[in-house]
Amino acid sequence: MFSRVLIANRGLIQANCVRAVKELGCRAITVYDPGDRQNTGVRNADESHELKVGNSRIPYEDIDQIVALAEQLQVDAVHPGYGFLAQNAVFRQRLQAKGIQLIAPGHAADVQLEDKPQLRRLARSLGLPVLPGSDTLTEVAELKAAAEKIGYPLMMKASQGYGGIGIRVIEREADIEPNYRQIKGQADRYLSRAEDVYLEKYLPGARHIEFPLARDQFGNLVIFPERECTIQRRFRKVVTETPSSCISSVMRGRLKTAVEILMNRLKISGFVSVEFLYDSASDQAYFLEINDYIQPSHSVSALHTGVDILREQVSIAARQRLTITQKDVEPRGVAMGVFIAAEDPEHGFVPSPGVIERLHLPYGDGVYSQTNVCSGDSVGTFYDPIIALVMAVESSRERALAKMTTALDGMHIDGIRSNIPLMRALMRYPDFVRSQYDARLISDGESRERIYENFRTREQSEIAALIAALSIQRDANNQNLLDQARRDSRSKIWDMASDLFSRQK
Amino acid sequence: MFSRVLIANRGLIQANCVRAVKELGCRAITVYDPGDRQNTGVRNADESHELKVGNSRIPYEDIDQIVALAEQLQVDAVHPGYGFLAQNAVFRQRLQAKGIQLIAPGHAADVQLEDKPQLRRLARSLGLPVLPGSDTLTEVAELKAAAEKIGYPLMMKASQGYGGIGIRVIEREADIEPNYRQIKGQADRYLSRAEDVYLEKYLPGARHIEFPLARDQFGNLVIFPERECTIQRRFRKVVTETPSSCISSVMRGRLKTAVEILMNRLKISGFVSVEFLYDSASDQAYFLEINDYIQPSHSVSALHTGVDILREQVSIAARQRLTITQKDVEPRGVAMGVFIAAEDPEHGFVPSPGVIERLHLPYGDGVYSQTNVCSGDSVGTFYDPIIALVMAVESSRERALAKMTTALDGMHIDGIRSNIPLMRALMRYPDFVRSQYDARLISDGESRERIYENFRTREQSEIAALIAALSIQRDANNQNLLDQARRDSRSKIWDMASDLFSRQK
Amino acid sequence: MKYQIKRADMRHNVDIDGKYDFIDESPVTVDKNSYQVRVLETDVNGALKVVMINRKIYHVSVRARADGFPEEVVLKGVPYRLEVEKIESTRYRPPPPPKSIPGDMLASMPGQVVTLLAQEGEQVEEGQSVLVLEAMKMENEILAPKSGKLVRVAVKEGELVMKGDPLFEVE
Amino acid sequence: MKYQIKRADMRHNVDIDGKYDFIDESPVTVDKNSYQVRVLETDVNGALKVVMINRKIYHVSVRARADGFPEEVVLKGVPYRLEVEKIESTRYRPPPPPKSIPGDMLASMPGQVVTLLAQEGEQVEEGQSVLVLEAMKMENEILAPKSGKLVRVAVKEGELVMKGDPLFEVE
Repeated sequence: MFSRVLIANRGLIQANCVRAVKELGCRAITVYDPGDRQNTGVRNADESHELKVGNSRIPYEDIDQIVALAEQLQVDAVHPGYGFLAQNAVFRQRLQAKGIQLIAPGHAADVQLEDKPQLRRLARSLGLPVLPGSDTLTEVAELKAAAEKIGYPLMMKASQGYGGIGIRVIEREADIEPNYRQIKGQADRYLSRAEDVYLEKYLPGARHIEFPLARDQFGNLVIFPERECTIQRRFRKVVTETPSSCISSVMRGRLKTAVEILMNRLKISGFVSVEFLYDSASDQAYFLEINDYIQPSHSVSALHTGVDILREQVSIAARQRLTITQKDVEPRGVAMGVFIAAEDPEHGFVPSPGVIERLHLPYGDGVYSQTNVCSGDSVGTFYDPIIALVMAVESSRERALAKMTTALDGMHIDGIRSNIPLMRALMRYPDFVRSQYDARLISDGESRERIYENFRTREQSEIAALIAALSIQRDANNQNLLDQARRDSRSKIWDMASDLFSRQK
Repeated sequence: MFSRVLIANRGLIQANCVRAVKELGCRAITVYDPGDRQNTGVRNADESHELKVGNSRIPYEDIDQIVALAEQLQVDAVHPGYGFLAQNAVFRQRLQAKGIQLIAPGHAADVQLEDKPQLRRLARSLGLPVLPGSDTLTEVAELKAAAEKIGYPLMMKASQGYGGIGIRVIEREADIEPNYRQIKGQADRYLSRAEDVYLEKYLPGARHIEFPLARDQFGNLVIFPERECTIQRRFRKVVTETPSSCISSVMRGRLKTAVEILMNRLKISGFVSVEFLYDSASDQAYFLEINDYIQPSHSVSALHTGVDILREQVSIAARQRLTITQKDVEPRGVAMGVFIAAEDPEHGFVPSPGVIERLHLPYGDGVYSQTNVCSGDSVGTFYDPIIALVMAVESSRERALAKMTTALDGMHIDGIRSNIPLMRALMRYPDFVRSQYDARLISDGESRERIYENFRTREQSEIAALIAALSIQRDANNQNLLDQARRDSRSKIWDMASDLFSRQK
Repeated sequence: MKYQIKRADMRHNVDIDGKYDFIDESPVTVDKNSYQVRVLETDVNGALKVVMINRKIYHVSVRARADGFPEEVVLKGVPYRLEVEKIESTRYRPPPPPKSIPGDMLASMPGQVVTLLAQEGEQVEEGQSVLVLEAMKMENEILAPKSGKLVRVAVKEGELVMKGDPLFEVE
Repeated sequence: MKYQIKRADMRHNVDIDGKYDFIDESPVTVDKNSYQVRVLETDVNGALKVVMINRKIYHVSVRARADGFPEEVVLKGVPYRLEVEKIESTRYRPPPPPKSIPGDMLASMPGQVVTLLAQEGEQVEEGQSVLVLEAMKMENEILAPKSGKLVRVAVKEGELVMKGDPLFEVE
């Protein structure tokens, strides 16, 4: 086992990594942006080091500083959490050069997990279905030619992209050049080879299914029940269900076999998830990618199976054997997770920074919530706007939905806007309830308005009108009082007015 | 199913009942003390009614007001939660007279669950072992005579007592009279027949084991894995483990059979738990009592088994069939729960009211926390000081302990004192780890000091000394600066001093 | 006073008696239904925060136009866009809705301008992306509020902007 | 300055250099170990709240006696009772520990007196229950702080008391 592990992240995943590393008996060392000193993980670590904030404003992405610190502190390993440097190949190499291990999956020497076109080729060679697409390209002319062959609509993706970075839908040839420029611009700040992109056929009606799995260095493999994460905004997962409600047990078996073949060929050691697109019209699934980092949704699988996924992940990286078997993760009921974000779905999911005046999380039998903020905390604009994860476990999807609906009705954040109302509306939307939807369900503006409209009852509309009228009425009333007071300053009306105002506060 | 249910409680159980009732499609109506308007359950209810606060200061115990409201609101049923009126026979009768059902277990007409001496006789007649004890007594002379026969030490208990109310350890004859007076005094405010007490042999070395179970009106019975709740303070449960670590599977089977016999004889319909004392020295268990209300610890069983216990409880009360079978609750790993209270274990568990400046709950794979307060909330003195429940689930007790230890290390409440440090120390205390302890472990002052001392390392002691010295040093330094400033008011020293002070803020 | 309020394709008639201050429970009629209303909490300016309607607690917020008239009510988090069409009162009249959409766009949050998608002087369509602003690690496309000529672009690629900074203007 | 501090049956020698203000990381020696110390947060009176020691964050609170000298340090929630025995400095001396235990008992929380267990004028032993105060639905036995004569009982059964109200006095 490691003796000293550096956790280079913030928020919930930082606290969870500190916890897992301590449970394994290692020393948990972490870093923090000065604004994050109150974070739970910082308080709980055995050592905490303040990062200097440079021009980028995001010190958690400061490779030079973190590698230097890791070396100086003589850590054995670095846990990158998710986002930030979790999939940064340069970071991994720089640490390796100092003899420090990045906690990320090991694999056969002849593949690079971050090179998605290479993985697509490999998967196809193993007999897995992949979507029509291109190899890595860097020229607009080549992209246009390849697109012609694949056919529109299609996706343009940064070859090393992850977490929604460098990914665009292309409807027609004219979109290729501006989108390539935009992807390159964005990728430049996150990826080492920003100019590399590839094309892939776009299946707008498809569902996203991923199989999380753990495989140790001795080849022991445990495949967890698949997670469905079709509900996304800006290519980021918002709702997770496990197991998926759209695939048959035959398809499930087929995909598990495909995952097993792929993992054994890649000689993966660590925790990854293998993602597929599933087209229900043709009952056909396509290999999409391998997520080679611990995902935020792993918490839903942890609740569902009772397995401490983070601890297994660190333990595998330290060349230990898996402590679980396939039998330990057999599905038991349905688990669902909803990520709550400080963003405004009414206005294209723009971040909604501000002060959380009060935060009520839902709790109860089968309802478990996790957060990294407190009432009184500010939500800034520099970091991911996810502030909580609400989870429900139940014996069936129908019951899990009922439970999640009531849970979300019971969650309140005063002070900032969030996606809670949209999520409440989604849980009641017939297409979602019947499991007949695709990735556009909440990302498309018109579809989103339909979800809201379904949620707006006649009674609620009347009450909204009442509130609007009441709001004017009270303004008018106050005005009356003040007008009268000015006319007759010897009367008692000033007292009445000030009394009224003070009672309102 | 009911159509309108009144929830007459506050805090976590109020919110959980509102949730369960709504999931069942009923209208959730609740009441609140004016100071509790921000409670999650109040915000989430379909209707909320403010209670008038009378002289007692605890409107949730105001039978007249709540019964009148229940009638006026035409509810079908009242959920009492736990504490307050949950076991109040008068409340139940008053509601019954209005045709309103109290959500509490139904039973055979010839028994009264709140009459503990009667239950003891019945259990004995069914072949269950019960401790030597007396019937209900009301005279000091009778108590002395009965005590002589049973032998000291013994327990004096109010016949209708619950939740730690009216319960005392008696070491010698001289203690009988003052303790009877005290029990009567306390019981007078909570129980209808305050003068009724009984005696029971006291087994200081015993463990507390309870079997939660659900039985519907059709006789379907599901017995949940037993909970151990030996760790108590003031006869209230602080730590819950399920299953228990001290009984053999033979003993477990024997006790489950006893529970089944007793439940079928009593024709229980509803959710109860049957409590036993287990004496490990003699490997003998004794029937203690039936807890005929939903217990705070039910959340640990809900997490462990995935069953929505509250929903089943309401559903059975509405004469529905159980939706689970014995197979659904087979033990899977170990779950543990620790109740966090705003009280000061260093000073005899006195309540520690105040403002919670900041509350960090632990979360992570297998770590789930629930609370009914937010940062910024005040903890008052009128209600139960429990403010959070921290739970851990794992594959073994050893791992659950490691997880709970790390979880508690990661929990912080700034602003008030709590039992967190004691709980952290307990999780590391060898006798607790080896499962060799009894109910005195934290309630006894000397034992508690041993637990703390085991937790105080040499390094921590040095750091405490460092902090004490640093605290004086800084006072002295500030004093120096001010002294010098007074001597030479033309120097720059005032600026230095004010600079120093402002940097400290 | 009587209010007529339009919400999507519905019109609601709200009748509020001027003599109540709503600190105690008081009736309000909306269309054919009567609601018992009590104001539980307002902010320091007297704006509604918590209202109890038929015994149910609603946390609300009302967003007003520049002239002070409500244009959006958020009810338990769900936004309802609405318009006050008529007020029957001798003293108060709703002002006419604003005639033209303003063409200048201000930053609604702090962030970094990562891409300019249109040049000063270009003709843009309503809803067309003019620039991309990154905040909270996410790209936000800032759209033209109406069709017209992009008369001014106030920012450069890579520039950091604060909330309220001007971004561009369409005429 | 050098401090000698007694904690349970241990004595710690703490050496703190007067030239640091501990806003930057600075060394302190305790017994044979050197600790790097930095003060991260104090309250408005300058009392220590958050201290980083060897890169670990400690939320602390220091409880002082009436004369201002610390008697308890709470470290991550765990209380350490201690006594400052000696300060080597030309200017500062610890005051002598208080000679006698005060015999008057004040209510440490608001509550209701439910039972009086001893009468005025009675002889009581240190640690004997004098009365029962109920708060937060729990009974708290209030013990005699020392042995002696119960010269005054300031409350009656059933009486409500506020924090700081006198309960009784032992002489």
